[in-house]
Amino acid sequence: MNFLSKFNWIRHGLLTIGIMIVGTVIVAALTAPIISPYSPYDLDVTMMLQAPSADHWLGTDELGRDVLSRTIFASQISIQVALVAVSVGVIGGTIIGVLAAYFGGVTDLILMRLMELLFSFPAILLAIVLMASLGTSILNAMIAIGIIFIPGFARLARATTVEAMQQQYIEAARSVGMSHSRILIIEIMPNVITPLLVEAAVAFAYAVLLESALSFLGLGAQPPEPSWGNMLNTGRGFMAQAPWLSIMPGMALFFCVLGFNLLGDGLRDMLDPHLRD
Amino acid sequence: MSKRENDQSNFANLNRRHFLGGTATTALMVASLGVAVDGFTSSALSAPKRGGVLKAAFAADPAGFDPVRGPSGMSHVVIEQVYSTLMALDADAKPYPELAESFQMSDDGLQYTFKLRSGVKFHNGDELTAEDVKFSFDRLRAKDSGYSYTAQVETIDSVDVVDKLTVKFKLSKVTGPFLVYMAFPGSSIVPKKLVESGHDLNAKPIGSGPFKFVSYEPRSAIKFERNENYFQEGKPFFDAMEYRIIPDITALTNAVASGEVNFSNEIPAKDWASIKANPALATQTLEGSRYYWVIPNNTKKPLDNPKVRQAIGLAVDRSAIVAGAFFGQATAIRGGVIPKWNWGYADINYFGEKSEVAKAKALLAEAGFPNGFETSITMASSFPPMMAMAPIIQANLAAIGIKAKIDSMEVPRYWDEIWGPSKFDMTAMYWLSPLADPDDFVTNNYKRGMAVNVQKSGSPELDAILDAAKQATTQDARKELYKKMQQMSLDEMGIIPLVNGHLLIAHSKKLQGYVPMRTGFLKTLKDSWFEG
Amino acid sequence: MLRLIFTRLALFVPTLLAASIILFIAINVVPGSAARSALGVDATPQAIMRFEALNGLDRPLIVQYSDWFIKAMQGDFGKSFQNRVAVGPEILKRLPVTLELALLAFLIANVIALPLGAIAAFRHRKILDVIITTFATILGAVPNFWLATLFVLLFALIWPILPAGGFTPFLSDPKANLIQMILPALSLGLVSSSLLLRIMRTTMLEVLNSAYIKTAHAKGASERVVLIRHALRNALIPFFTVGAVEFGFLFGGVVVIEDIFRLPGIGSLVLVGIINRDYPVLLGSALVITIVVLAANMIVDTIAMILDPRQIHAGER
Amino acid sequence: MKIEANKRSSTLEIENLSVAFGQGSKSAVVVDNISLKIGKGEIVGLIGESGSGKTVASLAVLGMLPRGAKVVQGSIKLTNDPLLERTDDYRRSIRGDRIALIPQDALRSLNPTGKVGYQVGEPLNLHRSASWAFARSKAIELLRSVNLSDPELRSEEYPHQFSGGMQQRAMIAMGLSTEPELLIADEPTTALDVTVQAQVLDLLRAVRDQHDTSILFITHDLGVVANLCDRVYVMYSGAIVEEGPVDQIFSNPSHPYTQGLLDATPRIHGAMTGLTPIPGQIPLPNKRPVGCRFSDRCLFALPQCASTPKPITVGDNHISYCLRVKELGGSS
Repeated sequence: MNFLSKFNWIRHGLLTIGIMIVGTVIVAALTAPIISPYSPYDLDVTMMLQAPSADHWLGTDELGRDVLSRTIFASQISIQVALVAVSVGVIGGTIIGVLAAYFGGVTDLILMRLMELLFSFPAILLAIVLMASLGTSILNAMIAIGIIFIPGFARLARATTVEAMQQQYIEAARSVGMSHSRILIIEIMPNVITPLLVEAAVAFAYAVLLESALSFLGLGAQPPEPSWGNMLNTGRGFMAQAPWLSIMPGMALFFCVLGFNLLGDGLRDMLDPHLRD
Repeated sequence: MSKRENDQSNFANLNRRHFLGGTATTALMVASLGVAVDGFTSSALSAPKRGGVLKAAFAADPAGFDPVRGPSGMSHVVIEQVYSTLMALDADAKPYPELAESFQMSDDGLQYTFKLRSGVKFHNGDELTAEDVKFSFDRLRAKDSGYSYTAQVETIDSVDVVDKLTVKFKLSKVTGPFLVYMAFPGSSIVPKKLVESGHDLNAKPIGSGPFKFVSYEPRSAIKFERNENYFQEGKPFFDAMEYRIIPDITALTNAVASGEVNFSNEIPAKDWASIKANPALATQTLEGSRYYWVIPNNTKKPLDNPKVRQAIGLAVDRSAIVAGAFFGQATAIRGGVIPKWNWGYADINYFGEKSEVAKAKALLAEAGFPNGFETSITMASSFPPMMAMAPIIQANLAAIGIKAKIDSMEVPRYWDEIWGPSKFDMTAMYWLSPLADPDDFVTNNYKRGMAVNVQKSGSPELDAILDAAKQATTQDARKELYKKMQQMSLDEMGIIPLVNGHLLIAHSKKLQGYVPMRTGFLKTLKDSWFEG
Repeated sequence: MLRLIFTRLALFVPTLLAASIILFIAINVVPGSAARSALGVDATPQAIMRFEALNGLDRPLIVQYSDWFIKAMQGDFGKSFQNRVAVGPEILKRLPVTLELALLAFLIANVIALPLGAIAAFRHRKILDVIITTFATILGAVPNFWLATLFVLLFALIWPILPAGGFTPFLSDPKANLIQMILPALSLGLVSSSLLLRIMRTTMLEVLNSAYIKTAHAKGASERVVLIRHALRNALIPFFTVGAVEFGFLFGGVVVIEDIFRLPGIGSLVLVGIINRDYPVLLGSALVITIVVLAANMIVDTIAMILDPRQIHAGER
Repeated sequence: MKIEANKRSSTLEIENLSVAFGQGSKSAVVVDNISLKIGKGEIVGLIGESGSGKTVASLAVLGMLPRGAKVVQGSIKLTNDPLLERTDDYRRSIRGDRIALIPQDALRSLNPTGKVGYQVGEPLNLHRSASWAFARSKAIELLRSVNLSDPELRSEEYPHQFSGGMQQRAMIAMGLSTEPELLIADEPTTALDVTVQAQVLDLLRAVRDQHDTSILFITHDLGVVANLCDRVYVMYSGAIVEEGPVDQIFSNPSHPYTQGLLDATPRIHGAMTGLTPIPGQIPLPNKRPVGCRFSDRCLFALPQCASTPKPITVGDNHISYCLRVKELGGSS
């Protein structure tokens, strides 16, 4: 434990706040059934659109469901989507990036041109088009967002791999007759991890943002599943009578995205000092 | 609740039928039919004034303006302004002669002869004659016409021109709602010479109706101008009309509230309270002809057992659906699907106001499922009322032991994967009957083999009653048969009726003399005017 | 210099071609058939057949694609399944709306990002730098559609000074148009300003630590002269190169913002396309947005190139 | 032609200057109590390994100390104008006018997006409020004076179109544009190859001969000092350990560190004896040995070296701060 005690929490302020926020969100997601006052699904039509009150801290929605509980449960979907999407992005991206760098030549050119092309699409447009073909559901949202992340991670993995390959020991390993795959896994993978970790945190934030945007457009998580995106979408319809429907879920979404951004920035500061400005 | 309402109108199958032999009623009959109309001053007092532009707000885009190819509700609301039909429907969907000055029906009910008004001109100046009438209907009856409402014209054997202003229809079978069919936008009279010269009515409609078509800008507006030589003297009163297309329902409410538009009959239920409270607006609401129902898949165990379906029907809390999904703007259906205002109404009290858990549980036990079963409800995600009622139904079913999972998908996939191939345990849908003829309320859903009967319910006996009711000669006979049919439908419970939606209409206080139509059509706009 | 611009143009066409292929494939692997969603629930099988024949949906994908792409390049994007109106003219009519929104948002983002980024770099690690960086981090985490909702709540409902939507073409009524554009452009521009701000701060820091800035100080130039004559131009080159990618993000936001504020642009058309499974509309609008984004990237890239003499006067004589 | 130093009025007088980084307990004294004088038209060399504080001293003179560094004691006079007592604005106004800097890496010190003529002429615009047209024409003249071929064309080009030598000459031209009293050259030739280096040194000597400009030449290269400088100050770990005329320093190095430096420098003439590097490294500012800083690496160190070094005159104007200099006698 001496690492934690020795670690200078103040100097890495960003990281500390980041970890705290992300920690709260994950804990909320895991203990949602315990900590939320009501189930996100049970409704009471007579209690429709109630303002925040003692028994409903964040008020009720258009079917009388408790907004606080739904906001807490919505964190589950966001974390799930972010987890799957980022892993799709990381795995897909790393494979493509490392292969492109390792084999170079034509494969590198083709793969990277493709990545560049995917990069030039606005993310949401690509997500929408992918959702069009996959169909609108949470799982498809995850895959679509994951695919959007692949170019970013591919570019990163390729850059780090090229850098790693320049080191002599790769030549040495190859001369010793190590097979391509062993070299990739043992030599190159370790030092690709650090920058990927940083990038993954920021990608997490972006995944949560993208998923909620898709749900806001009615394409991601479908009602009655609680997700910040579709809660905000419903809120839009009751702006005049029930403004809290549009504020509270948005606050939680902002809070979660901020947490992951800070985590990313903090990690970058700590792990790659020379990247620090 | 998604913001797209535009699917609901281009989905509805609109066909027009009315009770045979209704006496002609004047269009301006003051509403005395139990219509909860507030802020509506009786029109007979102040004389109508010319001028002004009516701007109406709608949620969906039209799909073409050729009567033979108008599948969506939004198309019909345009077609009925530009073309005219032999008959027309008044506020309560009773047919009265429009293009036809008079009509005779043969005793055996198989021949109708219409005497046309003389001097009626199309918008391009051609004179409207019997030739045009024959051409219009032959066009609908042609094999490859692609007409969506062939059911209305399949009983027509032939259409003969007797003389320039007289045309005779010969029918193969007695068709109760024939006159109502004659008032349906699909049965509009088109200019024969013009269409034969290759003019595309779909892009630029030319008819003899009260308004001339000016332009259509996709997803934004359809513009009309007054038809100076409309055959009804002095009408229409507006100089021009504009249909504004606002897909987002909240934006539609804001447009009406802000005065950007001065009329709409598609006010979303969620905003009805705020619109009613708006001093600048006059509001009218009446029970319409759009009813919602739950569809249990009659081929799937255990939903194939009528007792199980009845249990579900009894378990549903219709008052909660009215409040939660319609914000109070709907009427719970207590028995048959034909609404109270229609002559085909059968006063049956089968369903309770609230959910009847005890009765439902008993029925379930009888059916052999004392502690319920697992099932699923699949909904189309861009219909706000469906998405709102799904959790309510889920809760009601849970109360009697049925665990129902809700899943939803966006409309296009829903049609293809769920609706078309009937791949669902339970789903829900709504039906808009523009003809307000009892037949139109029931046949499409209850008769076997119909495109809409996706739950595969029905029986030979039910089909027999439906056909008999359609072909009975007198209204009383049809009324009796429809009563029997509705009772039978409740025993079978092929589909589970829920609620009947209300038409929510709001317009500027300056608009006078507007009598809303139950069917949601806007033919009576030509009789209204702007006061000062 | 022209040679450089020419190579970029040459690169533009294949990228566009590849982009259109990706879009076409992505959309055509669609489970929901467009026919039924256009014709409605009771579309009889033969009506569907006729519809698909009419729109050529029964031909093999390759034929459909090549036919579509060749026509698209001449501005003919086919007819919308929903209202049988040609999609091309509608897209053309809607393009200025989207361009205006994206441009205004980009301007707002730059007006905020450039000065604040430069100041933050100048006052590196001092109070002002911390404040500006925190502001950027917080703003960067705000979802633009939530910001838009809050704006509507604040400025259109609670304190109604701005319209909550609608659009008046600039030419017909510039004042009304700009008033309507304030909230959408702000909700789009503010969020992307935070990212641009961080890019500006990083590039400016790199420049300020460079030797030629030290020389400028050694020449006795004042802070203002150093910033304007020396630092700014050198910082803008990497700023624009990196900023070009940010323009793509801006265009993603356009889809959501246009929907919220009911702006009749191409963004909202994409949504209409997907929700109604209207292929021509979805494909046409998605392709045009991609073309505009690629063009915008190229323009911003070229600006960066013009600013940088090292690229124009290549090589040592 | 070497001119007697003390007869001339001194352009630059630094007395007991100390510069420290950081505050409080952690503060490090990088420049510790140095004194230095440069006469008018004199070229003075300041030698020391990198990290000895010579660049920080020059920045103190320019008034461009980096953030966190400040002058703790001492005075700097530019032709008896006490700079440390002047306002920042005044210091800025004379920078580039009366004192000019010639940096080490000319390419990176030229604004990549600005034309060379424009940059060379800028000091005139800044200090002489010259119009750009005048500044540009003067710049062309200056470029010609630093032996650049067809200067009209050159002034319109950009730094990346210049070779290393041409860039350094441009920097010198820029420095001369306002005919400064003092030219501080901070290792101007280190990045250049030998032939170009010689040309630049000749140019500096010509500048001194024609404009009587005093030059403070900072370097770690003894060869350059021998070639160019009149007098030399040897600096080690923030302090001056020996000062004197060039020929005396080379013929009679009177401080073990200076001796060590000479032994570690390859000679062009004379036998090629093996090079003996000085053992150990320069101590960090806050870990310096007490008294003579070189004692921890000096072969002749004695316990009394821990006392504060005092200046001992070894010859005409030749002072050494090693208390055993007499004992070790001349060049050992």
